[in-house]
Amino acid sequence: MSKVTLTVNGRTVTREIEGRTLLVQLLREGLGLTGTHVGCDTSQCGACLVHVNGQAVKSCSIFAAELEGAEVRTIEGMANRDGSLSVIQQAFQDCHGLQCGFCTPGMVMSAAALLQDNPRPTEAEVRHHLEGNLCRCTGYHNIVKAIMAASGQDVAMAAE
Amino acid sequence: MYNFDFARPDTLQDAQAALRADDAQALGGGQTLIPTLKQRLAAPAILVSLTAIPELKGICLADDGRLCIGGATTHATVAREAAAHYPALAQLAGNIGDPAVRNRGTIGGSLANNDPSACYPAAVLASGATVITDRQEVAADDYFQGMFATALGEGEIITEVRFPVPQAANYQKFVQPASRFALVGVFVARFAHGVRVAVTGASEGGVFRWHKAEAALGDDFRAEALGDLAVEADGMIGDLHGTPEYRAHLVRVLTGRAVTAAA
Amino acid sequence: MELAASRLIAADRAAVWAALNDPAVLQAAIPGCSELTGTPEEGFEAVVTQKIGPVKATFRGAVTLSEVVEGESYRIAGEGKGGAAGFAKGGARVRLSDAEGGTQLDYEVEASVGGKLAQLGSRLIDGVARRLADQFFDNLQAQLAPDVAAAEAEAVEVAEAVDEAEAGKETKGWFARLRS
Amino acid sequence: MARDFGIGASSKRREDVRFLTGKGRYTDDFNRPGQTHVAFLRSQVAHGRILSINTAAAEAMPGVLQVFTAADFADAGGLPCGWQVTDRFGNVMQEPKHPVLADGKVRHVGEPIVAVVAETLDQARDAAEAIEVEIEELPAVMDMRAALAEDAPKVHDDLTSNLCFDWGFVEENKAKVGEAFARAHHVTTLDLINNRLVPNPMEPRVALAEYDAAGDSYTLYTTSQNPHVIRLLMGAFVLNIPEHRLRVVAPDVGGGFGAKIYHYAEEAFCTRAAQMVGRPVKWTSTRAEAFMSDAHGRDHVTRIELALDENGKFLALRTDTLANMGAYLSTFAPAVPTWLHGTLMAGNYTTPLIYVNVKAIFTNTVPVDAYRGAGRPEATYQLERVIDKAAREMGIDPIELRRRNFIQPEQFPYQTPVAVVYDTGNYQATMDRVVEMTDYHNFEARRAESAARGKLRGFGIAHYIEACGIAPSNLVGQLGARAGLYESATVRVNATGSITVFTGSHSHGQGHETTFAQVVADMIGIPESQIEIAHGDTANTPMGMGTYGSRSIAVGGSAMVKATNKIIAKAKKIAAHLLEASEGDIELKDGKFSVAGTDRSVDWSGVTLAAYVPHNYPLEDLEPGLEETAFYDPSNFTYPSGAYACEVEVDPDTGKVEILSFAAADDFGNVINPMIVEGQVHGGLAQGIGQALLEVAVYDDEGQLLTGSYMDYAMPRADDLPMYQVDHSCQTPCTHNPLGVKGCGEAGAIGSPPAVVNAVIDALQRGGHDHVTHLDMPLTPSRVWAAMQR
Repeated sequence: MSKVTLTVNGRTVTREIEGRTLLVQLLREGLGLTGTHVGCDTSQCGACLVHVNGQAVKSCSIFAAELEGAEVRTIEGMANRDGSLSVIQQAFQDCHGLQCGFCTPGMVMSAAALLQDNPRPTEAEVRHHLEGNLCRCTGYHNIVKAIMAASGQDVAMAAE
Repeated sequence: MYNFDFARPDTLQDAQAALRADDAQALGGGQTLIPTLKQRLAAPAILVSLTAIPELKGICLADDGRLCIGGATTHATVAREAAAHYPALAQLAGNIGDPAVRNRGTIGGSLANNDPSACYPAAVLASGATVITDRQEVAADDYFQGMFATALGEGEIITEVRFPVPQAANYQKFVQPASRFALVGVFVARFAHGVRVAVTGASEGGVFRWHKAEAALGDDFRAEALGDLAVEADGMIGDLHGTPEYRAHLVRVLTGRAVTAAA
Repeated sequence: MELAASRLIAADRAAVWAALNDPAVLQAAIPGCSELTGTPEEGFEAVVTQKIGPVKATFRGAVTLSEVVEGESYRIAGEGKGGAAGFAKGGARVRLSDAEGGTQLDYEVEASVGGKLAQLGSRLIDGVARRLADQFFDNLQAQLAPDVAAAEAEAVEVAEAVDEAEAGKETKGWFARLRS
Repeated sequence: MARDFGIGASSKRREDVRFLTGKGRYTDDFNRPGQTHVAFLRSQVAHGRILSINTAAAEAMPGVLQVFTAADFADAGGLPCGWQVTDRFGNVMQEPKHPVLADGKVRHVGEPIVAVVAETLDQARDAAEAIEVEIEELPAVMDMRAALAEDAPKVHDDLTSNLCFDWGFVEENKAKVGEAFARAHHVTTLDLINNRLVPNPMEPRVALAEYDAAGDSYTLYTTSQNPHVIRLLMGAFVLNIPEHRLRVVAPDVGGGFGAKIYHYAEEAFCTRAAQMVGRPVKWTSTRAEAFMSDAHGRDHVTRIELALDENGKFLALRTDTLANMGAYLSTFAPAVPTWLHGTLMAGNYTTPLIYVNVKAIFTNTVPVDAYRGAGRPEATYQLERVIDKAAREMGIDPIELRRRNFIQPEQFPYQTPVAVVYDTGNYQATMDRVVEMTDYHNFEARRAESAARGKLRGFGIAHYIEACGIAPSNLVGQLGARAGLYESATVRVNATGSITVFTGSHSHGQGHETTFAQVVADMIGIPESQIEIAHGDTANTPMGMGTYGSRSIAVGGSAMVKATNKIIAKAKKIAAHLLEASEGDIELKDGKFSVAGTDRSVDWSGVTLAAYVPHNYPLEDLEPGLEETAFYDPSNFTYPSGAYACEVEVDPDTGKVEILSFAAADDFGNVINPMIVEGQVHGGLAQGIGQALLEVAVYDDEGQLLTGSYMDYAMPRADDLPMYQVDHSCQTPCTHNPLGVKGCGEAGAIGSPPAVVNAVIDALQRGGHDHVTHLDMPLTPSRVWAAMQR
């Protein structure tokens, strides 16, 4: 066992970890932050996506021991200070960009990372960016729409 | 996952020392290794992370015009910072895995693994790059030695990769629809002294050069110059995503497309 | 995966046959084999470690010889359990015949895996099996006629260079090149 | 008509707030004090005899509490099958026992053999690896046709063969169908495979059980679409726990698509083990385990034949299907290829004679059961493919051929030759709508534009009907169902007027908490925010059958309407008393009770308060309180239908298919929340397109699952799919439920696969590859390219 100290959603925490402890285990089991989900074992579904030092990473594929001094942000840290939904979260609700909600935290974190780098992405860029986030419910239509809406754009659609 | 000790040295020297332990295993970005460990398909005694060693990271243009990329540089960094110097390489790096994978995965990790379907080996081989380790400098033509086999010895660390920058280059990746690895990927690079074509994803022997295409394109760098050249299906990977014949066919198609896109 | 090939070994048939039944030779020939005990009649117990990319698995199991026609042919089959990784099975039907310059060894190999190895690594099974089969017969050849094997390998390399320049054989893996 | 609340409004989903902030409560988010963990040792071989199991080393390992084998479940029942099919000779199906842990034999890769309960999951896994199981491998039964051979190895030694049943429908029509074929002008024959799929809800299954020794009672938290069904099946048939001692909770569930209907071994195991170990026991499936233990879907091999007259009128239809059951009968498995499939073979058409034969077969694979659509996608796919093929063979436009055979609006209610009676529909209208949406008449210009770029463009159409709103209990009882398929609701009005509705339906992404509240708000005329929808806990909801078969709003919603009507009736009595008027004069509008023709009124909360503070109350005639329960059993299925159109481009160099557009014109009857309905269609389309282009579960000849992870099982991603055009403006309300609703959950997955395949075949044929008359799904680049090479 060793110790790791990191900042999670602005709060500094120190926890005992094993070499094999993954960030997602530290979040879910160590810190009770169960908004980050595990949907696969091969690093493909993206349900566990969080930000480490401002970058999107899959928390199932990074060891906690790598994170000494790191800043981690999870879905629990995404709402506005007053507790209201952030622009991206609100866009997901407005556009019905979620159904069962299981992939949703990863989708929101992924969308936030995209918009940080590319504030006005095209529809194709949004779809390409979501390559590492699987959703089985929405068929992605409304997720794409929500991310476009959060960037202040409307999806160009013949039928709408 | 089986348990192991975890070391995170911040100098190359400390990393070398740590890797001398029995059953030590270097950890790059871990995007292949960690899923493997989770399945209990490997049991190292100690994992030596290479992510905290500043000297292994970064991109620069050397005086001889070669692009130097530190072994622990992530795909995302290459995609961003190589764009101005070597756009085809940056574009390749920007399409490995997905954005979160690119923020962790490293060029050194990819080359050390030499997965027969990985993208980087195609760029390294087609560019005629040099793989520099803590022990040796290896030309790409000597580095890749069959699927998952390389010139690396036990505990050897890739510190840097030096890419000659071609006059024109392009990478065409046809994705395997599930894993999004390359079902076939072709990297074409045109230099003053000739053309190099490297193919990944297709062969059971891992990345390889298509010499006949290189010769044809050396004389005439147009897709048409490939004429009816084709690679043989024998020795190509056959799996549920594509037969050997299909992969052989894709090699031809993607080479043509890469040439057209590069020209 | 099924694969058939043949090679010429610069040793007489009796010597080749003896080697094919010699535990020490078999252990040295089976790639990654760290232990092989037992007899041709009773069968062998073997421990084999394989590292394929990030995967490293140790298989424990039996190697058996069957359908034995003394001095001529047999079937060698192995089956190993690799714990959490799953299991691997492989076999080869081996036939010897006299040939100019030594003994011709014809073999047909089949191999399969189960458990996680099959679930996660299906794309690699064929390639790995071919490589291991080739390594096995390479090793065997090297032990029986070391000088000749080395010379042959060199000859193949030369031929290959010619091939690559002219005939476009470069798409074959190295194992395939060694075959014909 | 668009409204901003109540029925017809696109109310935003209230459940979204918790999901978007990480506050959802999924089963794996629950942890109980003293919790232990289980690891299952699963079979690595498809078929074998268990010779010995040695657990001694495992038992001695650190943290291990107990190691379980089949012997520990000797007194337990098998996992029950909820449907018994009778074959065409009048015999009941062969029904093997499905043990919790493999007993004597293993029958598929992934079948649990031994379970280790330990303090931590890693300890449990370490110990599971130390267990030695000696298995004599037997030949795996994989190919369905070979499985029927006389000398085929048997999956179950105690059954007479691998044939579960040989079902004929309608058996009496068989001869007449044959005669119709004999005199037909044209017969089109098509052999096809409906590819095996893995449902893959993003949340893997989880079971967490605890035992309360003081009360001799159990609580199971599980990822289920129907907690009451699990309580009934597991309590009564497997573990012998009376219902009042067993509470099953299915909290937020991360998608189901059928895979979470069934009762699984792991749930029963954890429940029993919690009692034996004396501590809570938790199991969380890995994705790898999910691939080899969640019930798979589809997997039919079919020959379909269509007989037509010279005008293209359908004379008769005949199909022969081999349906894979896997190694055991999952909960609903026998119903899928029979009653959910054969009864749909009329489609939207007036085909007078139909005969369906289905042979259900045991193989050494994971059990196969209902997956989104269940039986109806299989029926629709074969029918819409054979019609397309017939159209090409006869030189009739595929849309025109369908139009010539549609059941006409004036023919409803329409009795089909395959037992069911369609209540309403207008197939011409949805077809017209989709033709308009896709600008079909300008397709040729678009095709030419594609051709100029070297691409092959194709247009595909499909029409579908489904029978959902499952199901009339008396009918399904005759067909072999061992349960009723009603639904329940309790409407509990609180003193200040807020309402909690306890529904037996279960939401795992469908948005019940929003939609159901809209209905009640609409009926009473109070804000939706006053209404809370509770579901998923057998401790507080009335016995319900759960959510599948697009039944929630049609059956569960109807139960809620019934209960709400009882509330309103009672509230009117209270209001009449308060207003000193006769009950018949009381009107409820916008949350206010008034006396007709007067200005005297009392608002909703005034009445509800009186019900619980009955100071001024007709106590002699009426009980205090305001809570009502209703059960609703539908009198018929509902029959949504629609026309789907797909436009594709095929790259002739690589065989890659790109979906350029996809349009769906559905008739769902009345729609409660259009936004949610459209979302349901989108999701179904993605799964249907996924089946058509990407997804397939592949076993090798020895029964190893080669697509055991997302590295090989191709899940549709955002960049595989287009923006969809969906429309539900064609509405023929259901005539037999109070809301006039039909259900929308499965439609997308039913109608889309044939539309995609028809489009690709169209592209290939127009592109000069006339010899390609059919390709089996998924239409991978490799497969499409190979077809073009012939």
